[in-house]
Amino acid sequence: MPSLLHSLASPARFQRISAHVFPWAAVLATGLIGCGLVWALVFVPPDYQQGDTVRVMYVHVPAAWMSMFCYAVMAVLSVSFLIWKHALADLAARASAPIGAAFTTVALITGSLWGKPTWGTYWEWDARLTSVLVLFFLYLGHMALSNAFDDRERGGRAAAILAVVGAINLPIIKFSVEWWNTLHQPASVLRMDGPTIHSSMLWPLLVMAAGFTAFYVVLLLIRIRSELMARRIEVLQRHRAAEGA
Amino acid sequence: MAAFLDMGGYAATVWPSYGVTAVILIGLLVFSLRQLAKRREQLDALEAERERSRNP
Amino acid sequence: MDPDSRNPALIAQSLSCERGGRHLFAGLDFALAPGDALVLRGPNASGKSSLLRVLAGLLEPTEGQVLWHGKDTREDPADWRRSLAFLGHGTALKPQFSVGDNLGFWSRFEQASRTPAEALEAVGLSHLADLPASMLSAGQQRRLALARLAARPGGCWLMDEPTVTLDAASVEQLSAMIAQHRAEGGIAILATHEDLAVENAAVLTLGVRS
Amino acid sequence: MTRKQRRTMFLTTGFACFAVATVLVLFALEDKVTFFYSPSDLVAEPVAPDLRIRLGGLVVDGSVMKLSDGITTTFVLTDGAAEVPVSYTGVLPDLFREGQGIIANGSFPDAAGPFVADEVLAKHDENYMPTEVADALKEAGHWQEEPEP
Amino acid sequence: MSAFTALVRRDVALATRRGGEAALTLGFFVITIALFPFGVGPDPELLGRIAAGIIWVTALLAAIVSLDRLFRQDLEDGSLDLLALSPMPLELVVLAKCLAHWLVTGLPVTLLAPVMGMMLQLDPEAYAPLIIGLALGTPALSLVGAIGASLVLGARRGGALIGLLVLPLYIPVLIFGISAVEAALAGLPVLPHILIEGAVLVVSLPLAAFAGAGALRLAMD
Repeated sequence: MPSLLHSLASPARFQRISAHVFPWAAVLATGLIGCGLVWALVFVPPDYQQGDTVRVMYVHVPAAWMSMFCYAVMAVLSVSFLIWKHALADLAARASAPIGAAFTTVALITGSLWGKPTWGTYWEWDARLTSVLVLFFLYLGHMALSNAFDDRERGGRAAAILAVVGAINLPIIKFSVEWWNTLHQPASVLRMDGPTIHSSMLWPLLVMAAGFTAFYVVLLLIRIRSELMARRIEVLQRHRAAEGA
Repeated sequence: MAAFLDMGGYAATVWPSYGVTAVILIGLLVFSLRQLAKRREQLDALEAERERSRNP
Repeated sequence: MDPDSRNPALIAQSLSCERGGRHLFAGLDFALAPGDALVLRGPNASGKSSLLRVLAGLLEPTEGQVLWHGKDTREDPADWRRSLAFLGHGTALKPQFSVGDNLGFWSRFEQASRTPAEALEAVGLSHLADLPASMLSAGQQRRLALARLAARPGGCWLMDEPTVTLDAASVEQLSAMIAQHRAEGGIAILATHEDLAVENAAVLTLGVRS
Repeated sequence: MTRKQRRTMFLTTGFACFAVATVLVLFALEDKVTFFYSPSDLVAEPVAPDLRIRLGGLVVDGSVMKLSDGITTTFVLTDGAAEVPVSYTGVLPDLFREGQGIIANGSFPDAAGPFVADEVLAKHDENYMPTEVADALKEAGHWQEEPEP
Repeated sequence: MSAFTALVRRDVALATRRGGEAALTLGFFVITIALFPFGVGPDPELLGRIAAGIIWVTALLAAIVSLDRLFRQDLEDGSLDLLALSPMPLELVVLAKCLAHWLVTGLPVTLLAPVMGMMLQLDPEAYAPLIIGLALGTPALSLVGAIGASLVLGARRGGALIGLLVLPLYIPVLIFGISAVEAALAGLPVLPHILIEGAVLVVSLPLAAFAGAGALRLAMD
């Protein structure tokens, strides 16, 4: 693992791999999300209870999954940055945070819109909703902390510690609906006894989720490249400042 | 078509959800691309400057 | 003394340090026996402070290791930390406390072998023990910080610019303190610009790039 | 103590703390941290008048009645063992129907009267399926009402 | 005397000197609570219902105001280097400083809570769960706060940043502290909430020790 990460950690290597992966990810993201949209909006039958509101699920659930997935990725990257000091892990974690924050925002807003007609309220302070809100704040804290230092590396390491500490929130989000008697329904897809969604509704959901994942990869590659440039810019600016002195 | 847009009476729930998702995700994509372009420009300028100062 | 016949207590092996993408020093080797002193010289930002912090264990060296009585000070730091007295840029004093309380805390915390009164005596501050530390001049505060080292004889003193803000008389007092420390079998490593009289000290000059 | 030993000690203490915390949480959940009261809870131990509580249960089939003012609804909530009459004035969520699990926020104005709710939330289950599938399941007799926790 | 107790005693002495944190924090706690009857009106029934919430949220804010100085002074005057070089692990140094912070903020807040409860017409049933909850919760506030305080060392606008980092992590402490009181008022068992509050405290111990020590090493680097 460390050696693989090390070999990936060189910027030149990353650029090469990213150049190969990027077009595929972009095609996959467009294709899957396109298919998923048509499927979810046109072909999926209305739910026996919720009718057409169930279509919100096709953006809400993948976004909610991605919000947690993105944080898990950040936590793993942060651990590897703290232990093995891969510079690229820092850049990737930094690049992930705004994406995760965006997915969390989507999950919160669409969930709220969905909650009004079904539950009868936009917001309820139950364990699931509250823990996802905490996740959103953690993303904001991570972004603020990683940019709060004059030295980028310092900020990256402080933010990495925060990301690892905040990872304790992930199991709380996942199991909040099982442990507490919440308004939010229990898990439908990722559960021990198999999904409780009918296959005609499950497949488009999985297609959408795959599309969101590909979209995440696209965004991540763009943002890592951007972070690499920002770092290089800082190095060159320091050189110039040193020469000017 | 009208029935499709009506979403079984839930147009006010379904369409804003998809709209918000699109705005946020595409917004982040556009923002990231523009940031990348801006940084590339800045970096090119700095690299060019460095070249010039190396071989005057 | 013949260096081979002595038993070195502190050994630095091929120490390298990189800060903010800049190489400060690389491949430093030295060995110090009880009673030895090492003076670090070099221009500003040449890595004197960083070397002291690496030796103390506050900074991770990029390469190399520091041995104290044969034990790696990073792997097994307990003995090293018990014998180490560090004086950094800060004086580690709390202005709210009296001179005596300031020294008293560090003596208890670092389990010093000399009493605070003896240590204050060594730096000539006994008469001020009950004054608030905020009333001391910069030079007196520095001497109070040195008293913390005086309370812990026999080990290894790491001193970063100990003479800053000291007047001539105090500098002389410091060099006597160091001499006595060495006579008792202590090691002193200090970074300094000025010519503090340290007899028979090895000199390591940093920042000279080949 | 070497670095390795220290690390092992730290990891052990850390894990021990997490284990203790897990045990505490499991003990706590044994007693069930209730988000809402069930009708049986209220029968077992009536709450004080005017104390705001959450009441959860299934809407009893055939109990829903619209009053003549057009916006007040009365219905009966059950958890299978006990029943509580509820009255609510306001717009009901779309998922509100007979047999549905709901949560009502409100209080008992007097000990004898019905539970007066000022907010009714529908708690839907984790099952999603098209209407035809649901009908087919009901027809085949595989349908199971979700037992209310 | 061991290094641990020496450090705790020094920090407590520093905070309780004239002009130290302890008095300021307590003053902040009492005055903020005294503002509420003016803010929401002196209706005893309304105050009684939100009293526990007011006391908890104010205790949380009181913990935050004093956090910024938890490590900053030691970093600036060079004490932190010496604390890190003691044979005692840095993790224990963090815990000692948290204990001192709790002794001068959390403990007095817990002891003052019944008085504040009387001021706010708190229901008699609520005193026990409120105080037990605070006794378990305020140490967790100091511990989790130490993570934030150590992470922002050296940051621009560090003081403002602490709130953003620490407040979300305080939510569980607050939720279970309050739910214990609510349960007591509703006549439900209080113990589960107290147990979970205890679990939060137990988890925050290693979390604060490791994350705090890591962040301090980073700050001294």
